[in-house]
Amino acid sequence: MADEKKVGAYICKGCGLGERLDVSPLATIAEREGKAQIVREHDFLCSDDGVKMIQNDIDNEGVNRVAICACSRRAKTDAFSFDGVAVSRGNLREGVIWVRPDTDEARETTQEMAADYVRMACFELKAMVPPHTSGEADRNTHLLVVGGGISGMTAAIEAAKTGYQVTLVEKTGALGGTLANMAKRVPDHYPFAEPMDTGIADLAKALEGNANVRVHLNSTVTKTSGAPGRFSADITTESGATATENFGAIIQASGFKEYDASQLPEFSYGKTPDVVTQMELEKLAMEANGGAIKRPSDGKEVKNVVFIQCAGQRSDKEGHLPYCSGHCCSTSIKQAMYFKDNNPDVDTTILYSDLRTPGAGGEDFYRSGQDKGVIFTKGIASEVKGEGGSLKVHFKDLILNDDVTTDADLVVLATGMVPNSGVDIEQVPQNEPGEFEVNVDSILNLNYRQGKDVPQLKYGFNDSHFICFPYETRRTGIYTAGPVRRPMDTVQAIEDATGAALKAIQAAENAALGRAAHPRSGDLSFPSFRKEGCTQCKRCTVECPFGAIDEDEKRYPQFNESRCRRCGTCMGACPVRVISFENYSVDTVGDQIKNIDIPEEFDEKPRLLVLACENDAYPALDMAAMKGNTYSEWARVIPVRCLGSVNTIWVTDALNSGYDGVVLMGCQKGDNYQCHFVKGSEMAHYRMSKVDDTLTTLNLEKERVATYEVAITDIDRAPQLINDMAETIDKIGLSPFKF
Amino acid sequence: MSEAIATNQTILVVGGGISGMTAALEAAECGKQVILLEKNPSVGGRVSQLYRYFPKLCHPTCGLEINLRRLKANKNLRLITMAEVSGVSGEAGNYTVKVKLSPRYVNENCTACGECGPAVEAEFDDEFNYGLGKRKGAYLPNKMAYPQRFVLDPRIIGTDDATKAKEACKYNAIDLDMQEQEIELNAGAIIWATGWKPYDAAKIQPYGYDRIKNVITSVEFERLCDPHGPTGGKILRPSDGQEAKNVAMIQCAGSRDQNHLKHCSRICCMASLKHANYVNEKYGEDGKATIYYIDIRAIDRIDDFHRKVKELPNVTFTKSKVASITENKASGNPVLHGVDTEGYHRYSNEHDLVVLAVGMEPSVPKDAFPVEVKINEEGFIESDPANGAIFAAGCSSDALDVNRAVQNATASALRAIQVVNRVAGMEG
Amino acid sequence: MSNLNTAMVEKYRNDFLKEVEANVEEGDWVKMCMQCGVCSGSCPLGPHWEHPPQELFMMIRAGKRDEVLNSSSMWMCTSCYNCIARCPRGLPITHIMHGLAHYADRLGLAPKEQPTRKFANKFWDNLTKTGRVNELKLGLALYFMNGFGEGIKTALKMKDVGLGMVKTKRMSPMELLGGHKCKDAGGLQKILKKAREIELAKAEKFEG
Amino acid sequence: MAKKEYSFYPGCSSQKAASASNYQVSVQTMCDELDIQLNEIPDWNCCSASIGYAGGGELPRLALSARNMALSEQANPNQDIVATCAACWLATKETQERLHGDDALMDETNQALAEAGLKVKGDQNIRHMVEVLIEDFGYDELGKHVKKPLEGMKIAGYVGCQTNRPFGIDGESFENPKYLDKLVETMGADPVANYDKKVSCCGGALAFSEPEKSQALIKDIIEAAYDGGADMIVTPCPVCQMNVEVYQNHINQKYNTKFKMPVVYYSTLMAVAYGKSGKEAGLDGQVIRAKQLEDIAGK
Repeated sequence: MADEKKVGAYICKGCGLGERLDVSPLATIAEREGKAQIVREHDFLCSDDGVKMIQNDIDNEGVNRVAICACSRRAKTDAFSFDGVAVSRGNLREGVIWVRPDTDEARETTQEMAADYVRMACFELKAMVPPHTSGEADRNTHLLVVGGGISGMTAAIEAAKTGYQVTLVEKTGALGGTLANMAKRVPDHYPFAEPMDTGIADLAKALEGNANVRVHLNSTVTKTSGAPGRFSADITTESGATATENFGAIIQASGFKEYDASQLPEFSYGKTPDVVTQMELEKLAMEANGGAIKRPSDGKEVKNVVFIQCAGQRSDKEGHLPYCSGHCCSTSIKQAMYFKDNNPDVDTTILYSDLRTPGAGGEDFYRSGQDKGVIFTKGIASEVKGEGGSLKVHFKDLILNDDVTTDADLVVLATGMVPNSGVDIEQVPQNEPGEFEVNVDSILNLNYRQGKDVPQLKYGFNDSHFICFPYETRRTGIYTAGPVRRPMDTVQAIEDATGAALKAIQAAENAALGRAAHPRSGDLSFPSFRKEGCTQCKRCTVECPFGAIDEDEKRYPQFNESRCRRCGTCMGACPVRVISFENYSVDTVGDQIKNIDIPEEFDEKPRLLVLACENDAYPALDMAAMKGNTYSEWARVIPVRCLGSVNTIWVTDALNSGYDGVVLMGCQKGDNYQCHFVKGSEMAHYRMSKVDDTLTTLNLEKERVATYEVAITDIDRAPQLINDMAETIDKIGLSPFKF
Repeated sequence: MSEAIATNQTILVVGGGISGMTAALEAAECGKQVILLEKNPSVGGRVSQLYRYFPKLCHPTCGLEINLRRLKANKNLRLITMAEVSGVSGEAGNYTVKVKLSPRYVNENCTACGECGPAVEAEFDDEFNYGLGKRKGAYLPNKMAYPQRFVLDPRIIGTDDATKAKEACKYNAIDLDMQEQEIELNAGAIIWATGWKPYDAAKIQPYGYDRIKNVITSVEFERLCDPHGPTGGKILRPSDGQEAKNVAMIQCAGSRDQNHLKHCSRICCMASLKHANYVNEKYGEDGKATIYYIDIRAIDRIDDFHRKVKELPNVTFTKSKVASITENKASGNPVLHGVDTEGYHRYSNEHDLVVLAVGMEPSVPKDAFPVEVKINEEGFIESDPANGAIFAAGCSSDALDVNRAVQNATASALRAIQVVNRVAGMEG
Repeated sequence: MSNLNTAMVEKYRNDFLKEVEANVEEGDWVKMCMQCGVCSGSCPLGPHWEHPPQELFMMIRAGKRDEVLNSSSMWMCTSCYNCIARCPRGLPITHIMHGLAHYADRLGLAPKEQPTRKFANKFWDNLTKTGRVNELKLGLALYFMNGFGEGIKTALKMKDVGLGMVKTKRMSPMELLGGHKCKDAGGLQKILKKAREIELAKAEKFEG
Repeated sequence: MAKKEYSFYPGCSSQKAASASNYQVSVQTMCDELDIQLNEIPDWNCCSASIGYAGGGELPRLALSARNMALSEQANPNQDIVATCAACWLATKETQERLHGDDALMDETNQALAEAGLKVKGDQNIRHMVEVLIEDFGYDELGKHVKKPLEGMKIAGYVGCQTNRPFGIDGESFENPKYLDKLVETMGADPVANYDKKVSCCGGALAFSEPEKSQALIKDIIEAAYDGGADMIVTPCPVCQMNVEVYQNHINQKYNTKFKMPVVYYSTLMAVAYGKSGKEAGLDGQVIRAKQLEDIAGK
């Protein structure tokens, strides 16, 4: 948009601004320094009248850069939303008058603060362009579902029912996955009393009958490239025949495999065929087909079965699973019912440490199991031995505090779920020439710079790290569903897959419009870079938390707009500052930093630059203001998309131009990170650790730059951190760089 | 956020808690027209009253901020607060919904400048803090409140306070003549996300919630631990305002109990693990937490958190449903009586404070649903063809944790979209 | 061992739970216990239970037949109904305890010297004679249930209580001769006899 | 108010010269005042209380109560069965519940009853006298009859077990039922606020077989009453009344306490408040005399 820039600056006098500040000098500053062609004051800017005034300037005066100098960008968003123009917000209320005491002494510095925020609002606009989509992606809403188990089938049918084309790729020769190998499933409806049909057959029929669905059996995905809206996948059959198809988004429902019970020698698994896993029992139950279940060794009817819960789970032992697979308690109850329903005289004992059947249905099903005469014993099994015809199960009865040995015809081990999540890119990160191979089959074979599969969170599960946002994988437009995401039962897997289908549809639709996906959903801006300036250092391609950037054959970064989450981590990483967004760039922030007023040294008025994460630290400061907390009058706060987008040049520029201290506020990093761009905060902390060198060369104390993890609830702490820096400066003295 | 129009291609979401917000946002971000109704003056629901989430111990308001940003930015989504559904007619693809709007007495002009609050004298129990603190008769429900607009408590209408508030407002934002009104909305599909409420602890008579001051509920404990709660984050017990360092958590307080709620409320175990962790964070060695439980149901990856807490030296787990609580009249300490069933140990344990991990009860009583849906014995909505295009989301469908509620809400959003897409198709 | 007992051992082998479900009053509830222990914690005589109710239930499931039936525990029940009122699974625990006590007694496995066992039986015999309880005879029977010497001691120990009652006309020596009774005590006894037969028949049925 | 008639099940302890004969006296007085006619179930038998189980077993025990119900159905049809004794009330109500819950049991029971030419339907309501007072009259109505308010008296309402659990009085909680306190207030006296042992067990039938154990419980019940500043204890249950009243000497010896706490029936309180004589109120039946009540009754 090669438009004639016309800045309009609007200064509000409401909410006490008029009383606490001299507004006309602010207007002058906007005009003289901020180069605003139109400057207007208003008693109540967010009123219909005020908003009309602005809209009128946009419509009739050609204003296309709007600086709102009033309240926080988080306030009055409905009023101050203008289409097609670039808007900046000078935070005079929460940022200035509410965090300063209303006293005569304070009046001067408060006014200075306000003046700087007016400058910042104007200069932020200088390099800002109203964002517009690049039109990179065209509209492709065809979905790829990888995995034909209950999760994949559900995702496929639900998407199809919504009116979207789906291609379902299944490795084996049949749909149904694990559930197809089960006799029945745990009930999902009131009264939650009886095992129910798996429903796989009907679901398979529904898929076959649905015009929107295409199923590839005996096939795998051998290559995936592109981005949401323009994925391309090679689908290869066993025979090796490969077809390439294009997709808008991908759902990975690659499921789980049962934990390898042969790692449990104490339970004689493998030594006697009468010790089986839950899945193996399903097989016996299917063979029995409603009749008496016979034990493998001699085909004798099972009269006495013991279920051992948490076999190789919830344990720190070498080779065991540290987590709980969640479904196993209900599954064992269901399986005990296989026996009881056929013959109530069969003894069925479930050895558990915690009986985990949560929710409404869970407890009903537990009660139903008891009602059918299943015996529940809180006990820990230590050993299973095959002796003569029968098995001896040794366990500690925790209620009776007894060491018990009991006979069993059959022992069922409730082993856990191990996700089929493909290659762990932490181990095999790069799709580089000469990459070393691992003996794990990739699920998606992504040709991404950062690796072949979706990054794993913990224990191999491709889960989101966010409690509020369970679908956020770190690969845009690729959603994992079912037990590959986290351990889950059938009921949850069906919900999960349905939700994942929505997210995939959403990703494809937004990609077509050039809109960002979560968390900056709807954002039209995207990173662009000046090739000529690029030194091919690869930092952007390596540091992007979402693997959005590849490298072209000439080793230049290759941005994939619709894979990008718009966090700006690449922008922060770039040492030569060639990466920028239309409405957020090294300049939109840099210009704010450089253009505030730095008083002469002898004025003894320090300046502190505060760069605050817009999602947590900035709201915390807003709320501090609402609460009436105050902080140093020397502080100038600039919100950033993510601390990861902070380019060290901002810090060095600030110090060079005479700021006395810099405070950076990002989210929690590390294993329990709360950063919504995953690694942003971490990268920032890392980079800032390197700033020390710069400081030494400038021969400045390194206390002048401080980086913190700040939570949205740090309403008292965040201001304190600013005040701490003010104190530090007070101790070590002003910066020598004030010219 | 804007004025999404109500047609039979509109999705109506009832309830602005995390489930309702999620369902509304996910649908709107698919390009659908969505109207979101919230009974309270602001959105956010129960989770916004939590200090932290298990197992990450991150802050619910962090996710709320993101959802609020999504909400503010989305033109397909229209939020109506202080709105309750009073009736629904029609069928899938074409519902007419009667909505009762309670007066806020404050209009869009409000800038949340905060002048009216101090002007009024009357104070009331602060709902946001479960009555542990007071708030003014003109108030912003909480610091994250969206819409960021004050509310007048109906109880001050007609009193001097009301006029004082009106006079204090420079922006003509207070309208004392606002009346309750009923509007009708058209919708193709309805997502029911009215969530849950804590079970009434007073009904669990042996625990004396109504008789013993230092017996409180888990939701109240969250407020006590929140630095922005009524005690500034100090665990001060009600009887004497002393710091409580020896805290007991009682599981299944109302759950898994045919005398109260038959179902397992799922979240309470993790909540208490989190609470034990708070105690440990606050006092370290000096603190002591005891969890009385039947089964610790920390399923899937969350069992990590369980094991982490278990390793804390000052946290004890006792397999026991506490039989009764009496009060040490001298110290005000609750005394818990019961039997540890692992090996049969009888106890009478004195604690500074007892936290009842109260169960989840569906917000809308079984018999008071304004819509025709299949409801199970526990009061949760069953997914059933008979429900037409009315889909439960979150804790209206089962006792769910946040992660599952969001998952379920996202799924429900798709089910609703399927209906309105069909409608669109039918209309060519 | 009583014949019935041998029969039952034969019949149920080591499946004590099934035996209890079939023969003990409300016994089919035992399987529904989830070991929360609220009953054990609610009993006024709690500390005197060697095995509290919830543990008895677990022992039954674990097939500890003799430990349960020989136990003095269920004889501690005062019939206060706290356990029933509080049990989250709605087990009629009081009745199960009564049922277990009765069953143990019937099989001749209950501790012979268990005072409540003795008293309870005396009470039953007393009331079934005339259809109404004769408190004085019952009281005296009770005093002497541990032999004559003991009886005198108890009687003396209880003298003041007795006198107090007599003075206030809440007890009368006249009761020793005759006293209150149902006119149709005969009919009542027939009813009880029949009821007992029906119950035994059921047990026999289980003997197969 | 019109005369109210009930099918009355007095129970063994309320017979002449039995442990609760004074209860029966005061109940009769109270009923006369309230114009209640109690039609005694002809030839009623013992309910076997909560101790008959050992000798009796299930069916014989049920048969006992069933017989009473059958006789009541014959003699006093369309009347509610009313019991004054907690055990009688409980046993009968339990039997009704059990029979209605299990057709086989109903059938077996009737087989047994047939031996004496009886048949039970079990459709009559089975109520405790306290329910009659509260539900059919109400505190206001009961208050209207008060002639001598029991002013200045502090009374601990000891509900005990079996009038409270498992059935209890409608609308009252198991842990903190209020009806005795309300009755006490209605009669013009002060109830002991949050009386700790209000619903604790006195040992019931085990007072005979396990005297030490139950007396330990009784001690706490009396102690708590003293702690609450009570002048006397009021109770609706004959077993509670006797246990708590008559063993105080033994307890004093064992724990060297100085208990001398009168334990009276609600009906005694009411009779006195209604201006009846000490004899009519059954005060002469107090092993530990209730002086204050005697004084009022004497005036």
